[in-house]
Amino acid sequence: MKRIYMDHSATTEVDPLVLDSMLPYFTEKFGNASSLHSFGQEAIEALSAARQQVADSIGAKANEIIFTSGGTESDNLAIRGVLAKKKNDTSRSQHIITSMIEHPAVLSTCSFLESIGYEVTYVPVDSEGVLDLDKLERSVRDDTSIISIMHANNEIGTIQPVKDIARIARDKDVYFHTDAVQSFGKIPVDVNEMGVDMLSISSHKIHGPKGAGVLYVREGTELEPFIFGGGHEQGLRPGTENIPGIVGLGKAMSLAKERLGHDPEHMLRLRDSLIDRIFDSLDDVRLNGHPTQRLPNNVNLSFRYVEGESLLMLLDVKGIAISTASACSSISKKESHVLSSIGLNADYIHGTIRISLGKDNTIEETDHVVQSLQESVGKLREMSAISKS
Amino acid sequence: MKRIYMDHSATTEVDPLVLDSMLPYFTEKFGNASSLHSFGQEAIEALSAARQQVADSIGAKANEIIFTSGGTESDNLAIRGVLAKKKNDTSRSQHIITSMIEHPAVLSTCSFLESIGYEVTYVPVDSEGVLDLDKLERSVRDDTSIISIMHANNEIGTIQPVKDIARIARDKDVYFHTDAVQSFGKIPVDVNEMGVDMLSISSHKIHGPKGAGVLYVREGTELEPFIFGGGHEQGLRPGTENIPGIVGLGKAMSLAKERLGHDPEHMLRLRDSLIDRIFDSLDDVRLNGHPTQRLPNNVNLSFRYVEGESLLMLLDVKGIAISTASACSSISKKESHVLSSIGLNADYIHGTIRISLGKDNTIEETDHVVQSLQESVGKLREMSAISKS
Amino acid sequence: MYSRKVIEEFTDPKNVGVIEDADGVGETGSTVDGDIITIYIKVKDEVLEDVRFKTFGCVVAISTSTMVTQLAKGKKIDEALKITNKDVIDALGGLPEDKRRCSGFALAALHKAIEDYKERGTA
Amino acid sequence: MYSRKVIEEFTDPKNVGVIEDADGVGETGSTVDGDIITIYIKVKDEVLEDVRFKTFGCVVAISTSTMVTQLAKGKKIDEALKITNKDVIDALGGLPEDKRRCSGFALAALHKAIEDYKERGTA
Ligand SMILES: Cc1ncc(COP(=O)(O)O)c(C=O)c1O
Ligand SMILES: Cc1ncc(COP(=O)(O)O)c(C=O)c1O
Ligand code: FES
Ligand code: FES
Repeated sequence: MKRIYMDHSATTEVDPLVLDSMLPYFTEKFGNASSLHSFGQEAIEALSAARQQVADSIGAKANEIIFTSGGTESDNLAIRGVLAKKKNDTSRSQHIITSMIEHPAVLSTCSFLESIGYEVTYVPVDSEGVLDLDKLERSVRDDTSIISIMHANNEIGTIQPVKDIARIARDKDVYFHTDAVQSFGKIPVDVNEMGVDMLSISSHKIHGPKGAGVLYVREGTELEPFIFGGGHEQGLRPGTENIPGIVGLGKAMSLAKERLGHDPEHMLRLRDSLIDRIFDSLDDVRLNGHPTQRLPNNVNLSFRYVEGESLLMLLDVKGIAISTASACSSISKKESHVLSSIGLNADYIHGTIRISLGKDNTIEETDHVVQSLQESVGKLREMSAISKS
Repeated sequence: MKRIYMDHSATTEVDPLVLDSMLPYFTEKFGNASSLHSFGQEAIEALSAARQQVADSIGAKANEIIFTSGGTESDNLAIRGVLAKKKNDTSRSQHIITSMIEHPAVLSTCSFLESIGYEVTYVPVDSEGVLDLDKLERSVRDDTSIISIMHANNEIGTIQPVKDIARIARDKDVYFHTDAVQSFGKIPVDVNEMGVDMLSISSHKIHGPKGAGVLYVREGTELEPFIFGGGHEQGLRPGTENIPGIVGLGKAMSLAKERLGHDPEHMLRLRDSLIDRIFDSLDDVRLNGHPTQRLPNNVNLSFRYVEGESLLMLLDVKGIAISTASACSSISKKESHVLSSIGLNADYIHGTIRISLGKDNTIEETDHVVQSLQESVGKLREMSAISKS
Repeated sequence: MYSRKVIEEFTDPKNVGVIEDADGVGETGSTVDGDIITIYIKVKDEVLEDVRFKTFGCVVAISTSTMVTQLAKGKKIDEALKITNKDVIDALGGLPEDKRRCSGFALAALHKAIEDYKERGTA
Repeated sequence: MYSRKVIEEFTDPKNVGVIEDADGVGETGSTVDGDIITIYIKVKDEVLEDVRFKTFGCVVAISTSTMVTQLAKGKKIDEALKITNKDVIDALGGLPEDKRRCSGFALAALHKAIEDYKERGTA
C-alpha cells in the first residue's frame, strides 16, 4: 500500500539534497568545531557556512544565529534567556506576555516561570484564532520583559499579525519573540520585515533533520544561556555542535527559502481544493482557524458525531497519516487548549483532525483523502452513539 | 597526505554500521514518535529499540534511560533536575559536591547554581588527578543534595574510584551522579556495579552521531525537567525526539559494549608503546595523570620549553590531529583548570598536549606520531626563547 | 501502540447497531469527555440472545465495545456478569497503559444494560 | 582559523636565532603567560642589518615574530619604528580576532630592542 503522509506539521521527511549535504560530516569531516587541527577547521567551516545560510534565509546576520537542539529549546532560551539577564534589573523583569494558543514549549515554560514567581498574561484569541491586539497592548506593564507570540499556530494554522505586535513591543520597549516553527518555509519570514527581536525555527519541520533548531537573536538583545557548559554559540548554547544536523538545517532553510515562490502556492491550491471537496461531500463539518489568514498547508476540521482518534486510525488503516491535535499531545487524549481557546463547541472539539500538507503531496493524494474521509466519517457516524436523529 | 586522527576524546567519526542504522530514519521512517499513525509507530519502535540497546549496554532498565541532546545537557539535567525537585525540601537542598577537575558542563552548572544561592564544595585531587576520598566524605553535609564526580577525566584520563564514592553517597543518603562521557566504551560501565544514581553519556564520543546523549536515571530517583515543553521522555526532556540520532546512539553503545573485550586492549597497547617511545626519544617530558588508573586511550604529555598550540599546529601540518587541553577551551588559550588542579608547574603547563587514541589507530600511525613529535618538539625548542641552557 | 487485534476489531466491528425492542439498554460516558457507549441487549431464557452497541469514542472505546458484545452474546446473564475487564483486554491482545482507564466503559455499559433488564423485570 | 600565510611563516620561520654580539636586545612576555619573545638587532649606519628572534609561544607569537624580523630587516631605524601592528597582521594575511592581543608582542620586542640600542649609544 502506498502511504499518504499529510502530517507535515508534526514532522517532515528529510529532503534527499539535505541528507546528501549532511553525509560527509558523519564519517569524513567528523571533527569537533572546538578543535584547532584540520578536522576541527572543517567543522568550523561547515558551521560558518550553515550559519550564513540560515541568516540569509531570514534576512539576519550570521552573528545573530544561535544553533540549538530544536524548537523547544529555542523557545526556552528566548524567554528564559531574557529573564535571566534582566533578573537584577528589578523594575523590568517580573512580567511576561504570551497568548493562550502557544505551543507547549512556550506555555510550559511560562507555567514554570509562574511557579518561581514571575507573572504571565495569556492574551486571548478570537474564534478564528487571531490575537486580540487591544488586549495585548493593554496588558503591557512597566515590568514586562518579553512578549512571546507565535507566528502561526501549529494546530489551526492561524497567522498572527506579528508586525503589529512588533510595533507595540517596540513602542513599549519590550523584547518580542516569535515562534516561527510552523511558518518558516510556508510564508515569508524576514526578521526585519517582521520587526522581531528573537525567532525560533525547528529543522525537522522544514525537511531538515531532527535534533537541530535555531534561535535568531537580534544584535544588541541581551540574553543569558539556560544550559551551562563550554562557551559554544557565543556563550548561549554549550555542548559540542551537532555539525551534520546544523549543516542539514542550513541546507533545508536555503532550499525552503528558494522554493518560497513555488511550494506554498502548490500547497495552497491543494488546501483549498481539499477544503471545498470535503465540505461538498460531508455535512456537519467545521473549518477551524482563519479562512484566509492561515498557513497554506493547514486544514483543521471538526466532524460532529465522530471522535478524532478513531477517525485518524481508520484513515491510517487506509494508509493516510494525519493528526488529531498538536502532535505533542495526541498520545494523551486531553482536550486541545487551542480548540478551547477559540471557543469550539464540545460537540465538535472531539472530532477534530489536522491535515498538514507538504510540498510533495499531489492532487491525486487529496482525491484519495477526500474519498477516504467520506467513507470513514460515514462509518463512524453510523456507529456513533450520538447523531443528528 | 593521509591524516592521522588521535583526538578521540574531542569527538569520533561515526562508525559506518552506526550510520547505516540511522539512514532509514531520515527519509523513509521519518515519523514523529508522538504521532499515532503508522509513521509515528515506526518512530516509537525505533525509539524503544534504541532505549533497550542503551539500557543493555550499561546494565540498566529501559525506563531508566532519558535521551538528551548530548553530554552537556545530560550533566545539566542530572544536577539541576535533582535540585529543582528538592527545592521545597529545605533541609536537603542547598549543597552540591563535585570535584575541581570536572568538565565545564558540570563546573559551569555549579557556578550558575552558586550565583542563585546554592553552595558548592569542589573536592581537590592529588597530583595524579585522583579524588581525595577523605575530603569528599568530610564535605558531605546535612543539606547536601547531590554528589557529581566524573568517571574518567577528559584531559588527563584519570579514572576515579566511583564505587567508593557511591558507597559514601549511599551511606549519607545523597544522590550520586557520574559523567561517564569519556569512560563509556573504554572501561566497563555498569550502573549497578558502580552504584550510581545517574550517569551521563555522549553519543559523539563513542562513534555515534553528534546531537544525542543519555542520562541514566535510577528508578526512584526524583528529578524535574529543566527544559519545558511537551511531555516527552517521561516528562524529563521535551522536544521532538531526534530519532536518527537516538538510533545511532543505541547502535554505537551496543557496538562499544560488544567490543569492550577487544578495543580497549588494543588502545592500551598503543598508549603504552607511545608513552615509552616518546620518553625514550625526548627529554624534559612529563606524563600527566595516573600511570595505571587511566583511560586506555589517553596520553597527556607536557613538553618543557614548548608551547602546546604551536606543537599542535606543527603536528597538524604533518597531518596529525591532537589537542592541547580539553577541546572545549582550546580556542581561548586560558590555562587548563585540570592541569592547575594537579599542581603542574607553569614551566610545563603551557607545553601540554593530549593524544587520545581510537579503536582504529594503528601501530604504524603511532610510529609516525613519535617521529613527528621528536622533530616538532626539537624544532620549537630550538626556536624557543627559554631553554635548558 | 495498538495490537493488531485491536485494529482488526476496530476497523471491522461486530454487533454495531441499535436493538429497537431491546430488553435492556445501558449507557456510559458523556459528550463532554468525548465518549459515549450504549449497549443494547435482547434476552431470552436468561441468555443474551443479542448484544449490540453504538459508540462515540476513541479506538479503545470502539474495540472494547465490539469485544464486549462478542464475549457476552450467547452467554447466560450470570456468566456475562463474570466477564472481567482483563478478559476484554486479553481478548484484544492488550491495550496501551495510558488507555486502560477507558477500557472499562463498554463493560460498564453492559452491566447497566443488564441492570436495566433486571429492573424492568421487577417493575 | 589561521591564514595560509600564517601557517607558512610559522612552519618555515625566517631569522630564527640569537645574535651573539647584538647591538640591541628586547624581550616581551612572561613564562607564566606562556609567551616570551626576544628580538636581537644588529645595526650599521642606522640600518637594521640583521634582526633575529627567539620565541616561546603560540602560533601567533611565532609567526608575528618572524614577520616583524622580515619587515624590519634592512630598514632604517626610523622606518622600522613606523611599522604598525596592522602592517604585521596584513603581511600575515590577517589573524583571528581572539588572537589579536598577542599579535603586538613581537613588534613591542623590536621597539624594546631599538630602545636598548639607543640607550647603549647614549650610555
Ligand atoms: C509551533 C511549535 N513550536 C515549537 C515546537 C517544538 O519544536 P521541536 O519539536 O523541534 O522541539 C513545535 C513542534 O512540535 C511547534 O509546532
Ligand atoms: C567529560 C565530559 N563531559 C561532558 C562533555 C560534553 O559533552 P557534549 O559535547 O556531548 O555536550 C564532554 C565533551 O566535551 C566531556 O569530555
Ligand atoms: S474512551 Fe476516552 S480516550 Fe478512549
Ligand atoms: S602569544 Fe599568547 S596566546 Fe599567542
